Amino acid sequence: MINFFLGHYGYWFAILLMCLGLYGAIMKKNLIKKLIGMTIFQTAIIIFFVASSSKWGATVPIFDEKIGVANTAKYINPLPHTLMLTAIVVGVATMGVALALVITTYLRYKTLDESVLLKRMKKDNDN
Amino acid sequence: MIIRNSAALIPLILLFTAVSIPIVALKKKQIAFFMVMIATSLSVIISFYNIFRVLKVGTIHYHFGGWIPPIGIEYVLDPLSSFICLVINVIALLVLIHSKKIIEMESNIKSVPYYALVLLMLTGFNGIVLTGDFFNLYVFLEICSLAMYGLISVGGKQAPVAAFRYLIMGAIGGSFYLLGVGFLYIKTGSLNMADVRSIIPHLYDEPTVIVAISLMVIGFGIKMAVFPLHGWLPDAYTYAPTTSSALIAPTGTKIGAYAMLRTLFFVFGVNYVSKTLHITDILAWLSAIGIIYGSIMAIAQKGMKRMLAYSSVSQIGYIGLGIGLCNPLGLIGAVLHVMNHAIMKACLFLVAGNYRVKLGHSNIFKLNDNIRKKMPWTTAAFTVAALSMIGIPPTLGFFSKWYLALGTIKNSSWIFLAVLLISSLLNAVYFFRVLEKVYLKPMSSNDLEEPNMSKNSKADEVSSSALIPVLILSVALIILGLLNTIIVKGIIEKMIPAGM
Amino acid sequence: MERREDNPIVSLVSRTVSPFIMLFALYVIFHGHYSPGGGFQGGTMLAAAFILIRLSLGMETSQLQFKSSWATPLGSAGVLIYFGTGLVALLFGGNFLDYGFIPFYATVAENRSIGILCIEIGVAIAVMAIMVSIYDDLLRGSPDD
Amino acid sequence: MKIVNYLIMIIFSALMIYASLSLPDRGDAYAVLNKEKSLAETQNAASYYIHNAKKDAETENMVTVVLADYRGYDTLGEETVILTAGLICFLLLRIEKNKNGKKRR
Amino acid sequence: MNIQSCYTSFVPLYAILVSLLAVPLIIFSSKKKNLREFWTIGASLIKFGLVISLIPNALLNKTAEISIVEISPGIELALKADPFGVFFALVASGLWIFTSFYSIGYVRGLKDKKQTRYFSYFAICLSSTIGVAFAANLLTFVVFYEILTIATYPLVIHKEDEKSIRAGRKYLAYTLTAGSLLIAATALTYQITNNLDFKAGGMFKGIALTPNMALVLFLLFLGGVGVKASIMPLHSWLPTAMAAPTPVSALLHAVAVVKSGVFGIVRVALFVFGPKLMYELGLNNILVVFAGFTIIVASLMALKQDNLKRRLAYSTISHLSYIVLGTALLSSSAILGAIMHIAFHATMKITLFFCAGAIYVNLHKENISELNGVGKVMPWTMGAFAVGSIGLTGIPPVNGFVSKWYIGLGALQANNLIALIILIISGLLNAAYFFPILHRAFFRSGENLEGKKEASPFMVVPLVITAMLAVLLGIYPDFLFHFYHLAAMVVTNVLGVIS
Repeated sequence: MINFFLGHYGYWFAILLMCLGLYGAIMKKNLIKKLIGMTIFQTAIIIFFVASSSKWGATVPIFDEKIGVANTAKYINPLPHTLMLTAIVVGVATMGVALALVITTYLRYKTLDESVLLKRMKKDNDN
Repeated sequence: MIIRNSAALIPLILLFTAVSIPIVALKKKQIAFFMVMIATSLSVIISFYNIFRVLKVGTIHYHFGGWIPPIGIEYVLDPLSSFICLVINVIALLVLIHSKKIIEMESNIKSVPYYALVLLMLTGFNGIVLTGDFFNLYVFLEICSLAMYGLISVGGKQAPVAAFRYLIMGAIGGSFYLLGVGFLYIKTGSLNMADVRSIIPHLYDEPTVIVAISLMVIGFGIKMAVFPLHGWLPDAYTYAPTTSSALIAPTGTKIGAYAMLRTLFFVFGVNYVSKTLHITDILAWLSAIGIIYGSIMAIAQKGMKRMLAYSSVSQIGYIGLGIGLCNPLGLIGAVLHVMNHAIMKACLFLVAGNYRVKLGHSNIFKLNDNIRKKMPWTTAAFTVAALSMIGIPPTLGFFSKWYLALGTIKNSSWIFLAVLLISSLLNAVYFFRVLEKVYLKPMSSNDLEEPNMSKNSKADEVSSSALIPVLILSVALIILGLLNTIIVKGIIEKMIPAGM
Repeated sequence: MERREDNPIVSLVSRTVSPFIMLFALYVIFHGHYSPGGGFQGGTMLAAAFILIRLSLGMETSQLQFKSSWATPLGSAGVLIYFGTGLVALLFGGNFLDYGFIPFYATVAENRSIGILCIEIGVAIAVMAIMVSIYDDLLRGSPDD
Repeated sequence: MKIVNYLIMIIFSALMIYASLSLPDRGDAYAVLNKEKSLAETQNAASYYIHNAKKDAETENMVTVVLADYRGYDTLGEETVILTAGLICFLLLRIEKNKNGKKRR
Repeated sequence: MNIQSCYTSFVPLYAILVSLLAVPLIIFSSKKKNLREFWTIGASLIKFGLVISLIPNALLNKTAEISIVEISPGIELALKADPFGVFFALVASGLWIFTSFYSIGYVRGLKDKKQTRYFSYFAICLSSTIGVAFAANLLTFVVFYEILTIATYPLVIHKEDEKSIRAGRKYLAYTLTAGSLLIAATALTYQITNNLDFKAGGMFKGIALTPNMALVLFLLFLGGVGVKASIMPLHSWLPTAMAAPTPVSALLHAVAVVKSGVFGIVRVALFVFGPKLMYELGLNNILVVFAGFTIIVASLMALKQDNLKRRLAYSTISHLSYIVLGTALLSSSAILGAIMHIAFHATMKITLFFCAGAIYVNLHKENISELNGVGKVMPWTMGAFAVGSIGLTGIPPVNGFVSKWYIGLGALQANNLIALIILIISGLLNAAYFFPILHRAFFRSGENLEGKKEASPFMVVPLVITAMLAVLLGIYPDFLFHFYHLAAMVVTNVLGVIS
């Protein structure tokens, strides 16, 4: 039981973080807060991946003469790290775009409250 | 060399052009358009070549960096992917020809980054269609999603808000998909689709795998805008500029459909998803609801673009239903409807754009027969596309509906059959509403206050670059309708996955 | 926010620090083969160095260091370097991105090593330039402009 | 609407916990994703990387090799992503002088 | 004589294409009236000639076949000129000639706008009708049927006033629903039989069909084709469509649309299900009930109409159900009579509509109560009207008597007395709603009719000819077109007995 807990609490923290992010993304009315929630969600996924790549008693995936490559258990899994480098950049790009959109929205509507925005959009749509 | 790399060439050409546009067109903005034309026409040619090659020699694998999977990333060119590629590129070419004048008119669009983004989006589409690797799919999904947000956000005043809401939903969808990939990777230790296909049968009863599949399906569902996840679509399509909506509406959602089809049937296995998990049944039911919902909402709209947006919610439902039926006929119907809907929607959105060009609006209730007198050809094309939407033979719309109907009967699921028939009647309602206005409503006095609405009713068509694509699309609807068997027998029947 | 007059300490410190940041960034980029690091990390640090200057000295002055209008072309150039590396491999008979085929006149493995270096440079340039351009655009677009 | 959102939250977290239960222990060096061979006796990518990265590319840092060589196409894609972001900011926000010399956004 | 044989020939395809090819010519010569109408007339004559050329082989039970393109795996867009198809095509194309002559007079008489659109859609309607006639399998039938639906819409709303637009909506609502039902039925049939070719005597031979499934299928088909055939609960679009100009009503009622509806019913009853299956499953009783109900009720409703065209519309509804009834009786001579009634009713009803149109154009009178003394002013027109109404009532020597006679015989053969009684009653009702008109026209003295005289020859000549045709066909049913032989041939093929 305790081993199970020790083996999984890392994932559970990541999951907790995901729920927080999702909460922010779908519950909050303010666009910036939505954005923050979304970013937290993506970061949580990154943490989840990295957590999955770890091995007890292994070192960073950089070739070392003393260790050699015979035993893969000596290096942690390099693949998730690589993927997450990509994912991080994707997250950054998404955030940049989102910020640009938020700024444009603010310049046009002088508000970031979603409910207000939707009302105004409808009004603009009608006339 | 061309032949050796033809499988990977389309995204590479598009990407290369997209990346070099900001440098080359820095001083002369007009170059951008021509570069786009060259790139898209090349990609069309290559996709034709690919499809014939595939039909001759069978599935083609292309290994990036020469690493055989699962070490490296591979592109898989089989009938399904090559067909979808062809559809996307042809539609894109036509819409971009149409865009020449439109983009010049749109004041707030900077043509250089716009065209670069268009090409990046197409790169993403082709990459998603061709790739055989889960994570690579995620990367290209993000490319095309980001490009879409950008293309949508330069529309009307409300466009950035619509784009932002799409962004939040799309990013969450992408993250869901990524999470699903993560679970799948942890359980299988592989990211290559074919590899996972061989491993997954050992893990059929693992809860993690089930959750992973559902997460992926939700992610694709958001991209595809199946019924409960369609919230971003109407605003996005309505407020986007003409070219963007004409590009995104026909192709964007189909990518989600394609990815869903690919992962469900070609990776996880037909029997597993249909018999064990019943995901296909859920999909079919949601799509059926979406069909009716979309059609009814479309009837309620008064802007033409918004009407078309809702109608594409219902049309996506057809594709989802075809996939969800999970039998060969349904699949044929779905794939045929991907092509059919791409052509119809492109045509309709372009027509709406032409109306906007002439009238400055595309509000259904302000239309009258003067517009038809002004632009007879555009209106004729609109009529053909509308008839195809309703499903009048011999247009293509009738035949995709025919295959879907056969599929529903094969599953003896009468409710879906009824849904199909009812929805075609609803389509008739909201399209004949427009047709009546355009053909029969005489010009009333208060229309004269409308800007650029002169009483003289002599023909005053849009420029040929904006007209020819529309006509080509509308003629293609009829010709392909009559020749659909060639496509179905030649290509689509070869796509049917094992165990269906 | 109202514009405060430039604080000499801030400008001095930032102007002193930023070259070192750049130096370290270059180290991170070129030492990416042997230690954690590589194009992204280094590129972001380079961008950070530029953005620091932009923050402290303001947009106008920092244009002398790095013109905003160059940013996007430079970013495309970075991607093109990456793309070109792959393309050269393709032209010399390999698959796309198969650096082994690039004739650096070394063993295949070393060819790959050099190819990796090339694309790391490309990545670094692209990331740096685009980070800066995004920063500039966001600032330009910001309401108090 | 709020109810629906809460429902989504709850369902999501429940799904996640349910999925995580059958995950291998974190740090288990012999979990499936770290094995030499996958369940279907195909080569496992990660262990292949650890074995052959040095041999293949004369580069100590495996992550770099995987990033730039084995999965280089992903990295190209991610370059493209960030370029896309830059272009979008350009498209949305950059102020250009157009012909009649007046600024526009 | 009972051996069916096939040969490949392009004639059916040409017969369809002729009028389609006329459309662009008509549109391009829209400025020059005479040239435009020359195209119409020419197309109609050529089409008629082509159909005539098919008769001899049809009489030898040789059917011309041609398959154009495969429109769904295993199903081709195929045409087949079997006796029944030839029969219907003959009626449609023959009457198109008169209709086009007449419509020239009509639209010119009214200085009508949009004449080009009118003539071009007329041509499209005709080609799709011929397509319906020659359709070799259900899917082809559906395709042409739907095209006909859409192509008729612009004719229904031709006047473009509020009334006609509403009529158009109603028309579309009914027919499109019917179309989707028909598609469903077709798909269902395809799933059961894997083959949609019409076969004389039914395509379900050797295929186990549960009674419930058969019933559902039959009701779907009935809904699909019954709307155009305006069987009683589904009829109400037809009187509304009276908003259309008279030649269009003539087309709708006599030539193309409703006739393709009943044609469809006969096809479904005899060529899809087949008499045997119909009889075994008692599906024909359903038809008998519907048809009988329609005959009586429609005639009763016709009685209380004052608008001439509406009265004619209701009489059409009841007479269409004669055909359905004859088919449903499933006895040889009943089917014979029913099929002949397709042609004979067409000739008579088109005469009547032409007369109504002539009166409208000439005197601008639409209501029966205004027709006092018209007979003296327009003797030819009202004479033709008299012939038509006598025929519909079923009095020799007009052809209406012949078909009715055979249907009656069939009722006796199938010893179904109710059907016979229905026939007799409806005959009386016909008399009751036609003869008052004649009485007013000839024996009452009308007011303010001075100076009025016959309508333009363009309109009078066709209606006189059709009236004479009706009489001739009544005296000698096989006159010139071998209607009798063709019908007999169909019966032979379907029932497999020599009649």
